[in-house]
Amino acid sequence: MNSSILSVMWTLICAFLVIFMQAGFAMMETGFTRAKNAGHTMAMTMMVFVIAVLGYWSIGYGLQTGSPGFFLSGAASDASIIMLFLSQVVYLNIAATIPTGAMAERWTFKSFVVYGFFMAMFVYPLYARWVWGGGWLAQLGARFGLGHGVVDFAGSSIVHMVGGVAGLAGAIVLGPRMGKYRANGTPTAIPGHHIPMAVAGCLILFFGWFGFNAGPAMADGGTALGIIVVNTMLAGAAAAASALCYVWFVYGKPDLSLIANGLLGGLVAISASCAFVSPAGAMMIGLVAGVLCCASVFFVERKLKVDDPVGAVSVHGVCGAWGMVALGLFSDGAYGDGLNNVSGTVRGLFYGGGPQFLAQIIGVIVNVVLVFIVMYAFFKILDRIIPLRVSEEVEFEGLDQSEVAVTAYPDFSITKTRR
Amino acid sequence: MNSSILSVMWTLICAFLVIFMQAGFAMMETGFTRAKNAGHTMAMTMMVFVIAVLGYWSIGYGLQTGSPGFFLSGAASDASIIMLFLSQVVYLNIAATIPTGAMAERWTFKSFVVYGFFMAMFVYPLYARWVWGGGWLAQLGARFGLGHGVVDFAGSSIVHMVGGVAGLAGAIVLGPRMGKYRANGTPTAIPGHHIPMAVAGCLILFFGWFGFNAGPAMADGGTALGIIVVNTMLAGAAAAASALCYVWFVYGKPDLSLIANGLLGGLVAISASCAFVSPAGAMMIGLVAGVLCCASVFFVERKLKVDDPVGAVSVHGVCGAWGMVALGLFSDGAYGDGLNNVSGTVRGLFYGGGPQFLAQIIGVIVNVVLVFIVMYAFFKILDRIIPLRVSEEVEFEGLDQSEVAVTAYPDFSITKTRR
Amino acid sequence: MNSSILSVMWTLICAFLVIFMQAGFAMMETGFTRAKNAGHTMAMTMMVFVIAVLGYWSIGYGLQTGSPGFFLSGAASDASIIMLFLSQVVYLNIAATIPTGAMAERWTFKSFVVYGFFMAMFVYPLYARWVWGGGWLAQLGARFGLGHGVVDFAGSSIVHMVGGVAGLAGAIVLGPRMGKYRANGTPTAIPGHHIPMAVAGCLILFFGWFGFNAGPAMADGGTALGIIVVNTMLAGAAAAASALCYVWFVYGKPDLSLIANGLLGGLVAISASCAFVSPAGAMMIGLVAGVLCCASVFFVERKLKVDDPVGAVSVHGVCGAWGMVALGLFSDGAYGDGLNNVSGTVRGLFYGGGPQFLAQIIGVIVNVVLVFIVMYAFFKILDRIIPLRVSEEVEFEGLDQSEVAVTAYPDFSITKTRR
Amino acid sequence: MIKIEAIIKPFKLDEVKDALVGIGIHGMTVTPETKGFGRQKGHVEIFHGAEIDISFVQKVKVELVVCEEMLEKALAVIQEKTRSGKIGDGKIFVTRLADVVRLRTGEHGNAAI
Amino acid sequence: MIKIEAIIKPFKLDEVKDALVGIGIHGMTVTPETKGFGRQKGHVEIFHGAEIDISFVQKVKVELVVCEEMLEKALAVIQEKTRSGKIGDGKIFVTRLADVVRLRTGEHGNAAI
Amino acid sequence: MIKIEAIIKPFKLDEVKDALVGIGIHGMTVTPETKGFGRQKGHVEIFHGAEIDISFVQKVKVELVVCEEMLEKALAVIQEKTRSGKIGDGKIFVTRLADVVRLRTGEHGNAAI
Ligand SMILES: Nc1ncnc2c1ncn2[C@@H]1O[C@H](COP(=O)(O)OP(=O)(O)O)[C@@H](O)[C@H]1O
Ligand SMILES: Nc1ncnc2c1ncn2[C@@H]1O[C@H](COP(=O)(O)OP(=O)(O)O)[C@@H](O)[C@H]1O
Ligand SMILES: Nc1ncnc2c1ncn2[C@@H]1O[C@H](COP(=O)(O)OP(=O)(O)O)[C@@H](O)[C@H]1O
Repeated sequence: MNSSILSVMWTLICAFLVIFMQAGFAMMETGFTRAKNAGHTMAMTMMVFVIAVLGYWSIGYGLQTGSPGFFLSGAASDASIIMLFLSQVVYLNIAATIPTGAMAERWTFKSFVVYGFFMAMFVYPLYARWVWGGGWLAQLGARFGLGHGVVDFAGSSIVHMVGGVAGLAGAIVLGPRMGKYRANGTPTAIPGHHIPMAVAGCLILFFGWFGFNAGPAMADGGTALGIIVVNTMLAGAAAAASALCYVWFVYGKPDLSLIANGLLGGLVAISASCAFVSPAGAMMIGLVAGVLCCASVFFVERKLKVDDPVGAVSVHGVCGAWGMVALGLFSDGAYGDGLNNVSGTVRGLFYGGGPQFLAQIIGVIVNVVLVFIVMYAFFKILDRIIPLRVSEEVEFEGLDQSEVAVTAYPDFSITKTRR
Repeated sequence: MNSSILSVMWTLICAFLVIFMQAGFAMMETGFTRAKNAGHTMAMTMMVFVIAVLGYWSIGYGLQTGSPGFFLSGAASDASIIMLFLSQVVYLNIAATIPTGAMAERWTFKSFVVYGFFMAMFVYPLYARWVWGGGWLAQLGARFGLGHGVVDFAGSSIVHMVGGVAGLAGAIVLGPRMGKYRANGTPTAIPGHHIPMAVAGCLILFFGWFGFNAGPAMADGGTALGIIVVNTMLAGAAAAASALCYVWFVYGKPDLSLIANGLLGGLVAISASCAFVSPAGAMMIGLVAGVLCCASVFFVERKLKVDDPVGAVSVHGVCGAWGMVALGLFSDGAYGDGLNNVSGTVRGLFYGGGPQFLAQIIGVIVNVVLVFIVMYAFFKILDRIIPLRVSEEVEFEGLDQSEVAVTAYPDFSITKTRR
Repeated sequence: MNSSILSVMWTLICAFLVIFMQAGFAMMETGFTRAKNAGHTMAMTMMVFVIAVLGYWSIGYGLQTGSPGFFLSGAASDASIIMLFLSQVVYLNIAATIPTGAMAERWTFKSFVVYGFFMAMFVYPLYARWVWGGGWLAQLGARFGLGHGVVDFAGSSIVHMVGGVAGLAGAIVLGPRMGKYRANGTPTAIPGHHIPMAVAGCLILFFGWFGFNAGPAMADGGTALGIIVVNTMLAGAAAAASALCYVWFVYGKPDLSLIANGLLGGLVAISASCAFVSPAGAMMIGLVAGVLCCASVFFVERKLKVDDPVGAVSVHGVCGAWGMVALGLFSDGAYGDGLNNVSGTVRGLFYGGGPQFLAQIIGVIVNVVLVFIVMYAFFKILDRIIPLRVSEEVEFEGLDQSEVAVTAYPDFSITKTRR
Repeated sequence: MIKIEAIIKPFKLDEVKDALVGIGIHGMTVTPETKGFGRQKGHVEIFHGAEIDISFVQKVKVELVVCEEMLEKALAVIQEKTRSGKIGDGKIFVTRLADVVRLRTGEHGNAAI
Repeated sequence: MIKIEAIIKPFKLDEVKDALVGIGIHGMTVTPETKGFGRQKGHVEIFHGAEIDISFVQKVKVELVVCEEMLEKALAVIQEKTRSGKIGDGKIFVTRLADVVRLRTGEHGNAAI
Repeated sequence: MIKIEAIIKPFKLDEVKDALVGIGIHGMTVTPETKGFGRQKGHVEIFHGAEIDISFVQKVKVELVVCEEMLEKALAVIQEKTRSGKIGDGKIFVTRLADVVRLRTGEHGNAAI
């Protein structure tokens, strides 16, 4: 028993925590959607894990790593393959879950299943390979002198932006839920049906996020463990606080649903840079993320007219992008020596690291463009084969019975008058 | 600080995760039963832990190990006793919880309390001693050449079959809930009242299961840790997927409640063999478990006419038995050297290990026969002393007020028309 | 990688578990209050973490430790500061959460925010410094021969009594919820709206408590790890069992809400002494705590006429005090050598340690007097600046819309007739 | 056209419904979330160690509109199925209607029942 | 036999009930989940940064059947307890019934009230 | 004074409401949790592998009290908005009221509507 088993243990514990985030997403998304679709939203958030595991095991992992190949064949004998598979599949799973929030309450279960496999087999592996697998984005540093190349410690872009941008593409293709926009084009709110469940889900996510961010920390012996955890905590808290102030300022009351979004936005934003910035830096990143997240929710809903029931695009996409950029601004040079084969630590713009900033911007642009185009095309094509959207009647009645054969709350009276 | 403290830490962490499964069971079972009994189901799933701890501490542990004796006396000075107690009591607790699902919505709280002590003091300790304590089932290998004797890595039989078979006995003695069977003998569904809670419970169980299966992994230094976790994940996912396909095929829609059962069935099935099989083997075990679980739900309800509100008999009993058998089929000889004092690794039928297969079959049969007879007799006798079943009126009104003095949802209107 | 990283890992894992307790408190408190205030209660339990982190980071930590100072400046380079901050902030957070239960359903969000900062910046740091920071209470041993001075392993007083006593002060200043007391002064029950959520919250708390109590265990290499966990488990179980028997005896039925309180009371009580007592001692401490907790609920409600919706004063305040005293009774001299610079192990009255008992009594009295006076004065003054209590109309309608801009259950019909 | 409004115990609903269908009643409207008190006065429940007065008992309201000829038969059936002789059995209110319209067809009066 | 149907504010229910019991009303049926609008027109709530029009206000419907002689007294009591003079106070509808049946005994008419 | 009680499909409620307001109806009471059956007979759902008969279909009850003159117009509007020609469209019951009281002012009769 030695340091390697310690590293295995830590990776496993963190992986477990990330798996537990699945329960957090399930509760958060379901709580923020309507009672008549609660079973359907739960079903998606549960099955996406199943699908992601199968898709990644069969094809995705092989594509991403290029090694032994598919179905983890021959892996049993090689513990490092097993551990890499584990640590990646839990991230992928989060990425694949995110669009279920943006596309909730109107998505056919059949097409969702196809989506899940596509994401796990192709989309996540591609971008993850480019950044974490030593691909061309990672090599921007060693080859073109752009700092350490695109750096993303725990997945602001690889996990969250992939999910958020895919969700945006999906929500655009699906169109808004019926009744979301008034005849004059202004949005109405469609309130989530179970706020306590949603908030409890957020708290579970907060808990799991420590595993999410601290998971990769043992690669170099865990020297940054403490700072990663403190930064995660501070950024989340700062973002919730700034979201609170922002909404209190904008309409005179703290809006719990936006604060919850803000909190998660802060956690998304700090994921990329949690090992590279100081506590004060984390605080700044969080403060910006909280406001940005709320403003983005308004923008997506009012200007883009995209209906994203849980705010996934803003939380994961926009704050993920901010997190990538923030790494290029706030990295203070305390960590990252030798990363991506570039000697020296990671420094952002504010610490004299202009090239790193550039690398991050490139990473963000590539992610947005790539994922959006691929997913938009995918959804458009899929829609021809298996319609993405349920019928109007099913949408009014709720997707539960017709899509997943349950009634979420059969003993309670549910109001469905809202269109 | 050395390898032993590492092993202690891992055992504790896994034990914590198993304790957390209690919340998963509580939510899953309560979500799958009716609103009018939600407090009662919650009360059982909470108190069973309390009772199990007290019963095992006072009598059960002493009986199982035969060592120092009762009430953990003298244990404080001996860390190994403390650790064995801990790792066992959390398993016992799961075993004791399972029947509360099969017997939900009609069981008197008083007789439930007596049951809990009986299970913790006698039933679990007995079978656990035979398999994990080096008892006669474990010795089938060393003494009669049946492979490594009955092998059960993390409790498919010791925990799940014990619970599932006990639940079957209890559900038979209790009889079906009123209104469950139509005059013509065909079953009607009695839908669970809070599907999101149930699914969230399943996700918590999935999370906790990693602790459940990986808990015993440090015994040999943790060499199988990674493969255990991957196998657990794959089997769960495969089972959910096969259950999905099966129900989609059978009645044209994915039935979320059965898929959730299937998922758990896969986890139950892999518990016995998670360290012994390859990922591909785990996948096969899961695929079979998912279908088997659903088919068993139909069989128990339609043919046996036993009313098992949450499917506990199928998930834990039937899939537990399958898991034991599967170990005897799929063990690939990569692990288990020296287990139960038999040199060489564990091999199943498909890898040339016929005798191991036989041992597993014997283990299953002994478990079913022993536990069923003991528990059936116990429940029958107990029923004479403290009636197991609430009155018809209480059953209609719901057990909450009369059995545990709460109303689960006093601010909501609950429908109770269903009989 | 060495023993220090192991200690860091353990501290982090335990800190994560304590953070997760936040979800447990949120669900427990929300479940035990009314549907019309569910969003508000959730908002408080979520935001209190945010506020506590910011307040402690900015001022509180500096005050408590007296070291580098505020805003964790210069901390990034010093892992031990980071780790101390982390392990303290999660405790503080629990302390700050507790009053949200006692003051639920009528507290304005604005004044709550101010309270949160006050607690995190001044109150917790003060008392924690006196006991854990080597302050005068800790020195009662070395200086005045009172055993090891005031000893509190995991926070029965520092965390729970601080929270419970502050909650008492707050609940007194706020006054009872409207309709709580009949014209003749007798209390009526105001049932919690979601018992399953509350019980699930308790189970989460139980899970998290293992991290809470075992967190400080690595200070001396983890020798007491096993016993800490077993004691925690036994005390919780014993308390739930004794609460069950007590209420069954008092009014003929097990009252689930009081049993849940009792369970938590047992966990609170064992926190101080979990490393110092034998399993049998833990059992005794739990048994007393369960009864004490219920009796205290009756006393607070009927005699003091203080309205504490979730029983926080009894669970955390009274059982916390009992836990401190119990340490002075049951410590068996197996642990604590050198603690607070006093050689020899910790012994309670029953093991010949009279002076230790005295020290604990002093600790309790100082805590009650200090915290009560400070918080009472604080709330009284704050009330003049920002009224603590919402208007009658808001209280009838529920605090959700007016205080945190959500409706917890918009798709369900909620009864609000109860005053 | 007569409206029969029956306030009954929830667990009698299925039986009453089946019996009414049995005598040829083709429609019925139910309000499940109804509470009331009559001679039956509510009861006391316990929560967290204190008492709470539940002043209204859970009932279910069944409304059926029938033609004059069916009135007696329907009343008889409801009485038969609900009568236990204990307080709380419930009550029936009978009102004369001015008109009935079937929305699907636009029919009026007895034809619309 | 007269049916009085009062649509009132939920938080007036307990008071109204107690007052009616005080004047000797022996029975009452309540439908708590009732919504409506009158001159009071609903309001706007906020969720997740967008507005939502709540067009129906939560009300409670109280039905009581009384004999002719009690009508005035009951109306007076309800008015007294609910009148705040602000919109949203509610409304009362009065209908004449053709019959009342007490299910427990089978009594008809005034005797059954 | 006439009470119109319409049992309609829940998703027609908003449309019906808007149309009624459009013709000058100033008040309305809705009971959202209403269930019923008519020619439309319920349906079968599945849970955990077994069937369950849902014998009552979710409906919504809309009550509006109008003066004699508005009756025809209101009926016409409701019919227009709800008629799909398929079973389950719903039904309207019309009753004559003895009195209406506006609680806010104490007005009686037509003035109170
Ligand atoms: N006078 C009344 N007006 C309105 N509803 C009534 C009246 N009397 C009884 N009810 C309704 O009938 C239900 C059953 O009444 P019950 O207690 O059986 O009456 P009784 O004892 O007069 O037969 C009550 O819960 C209430 O909902
Ligand atoms: N014409 C009507 N028909 C049916 N219900 C009505 C009518 N007018 C009012 N109501 C009911 O009475 C409630 C209270 O009405 P309110 O706003 O006080 O009326 P007003 O302003 O006319 O006094 C409404 O929410 C509605 O439920
Ligand atoms: N005779 C009746 N008495 C009471 N309610 C009725 C009656 N007929 C129909 N309803 C109500 O109207 C709703 C719609 O009826 P529907 O199936 O459209 O009737 P039809 O087929 O006769 O037009 C039913 O669900 C029920 O609530």
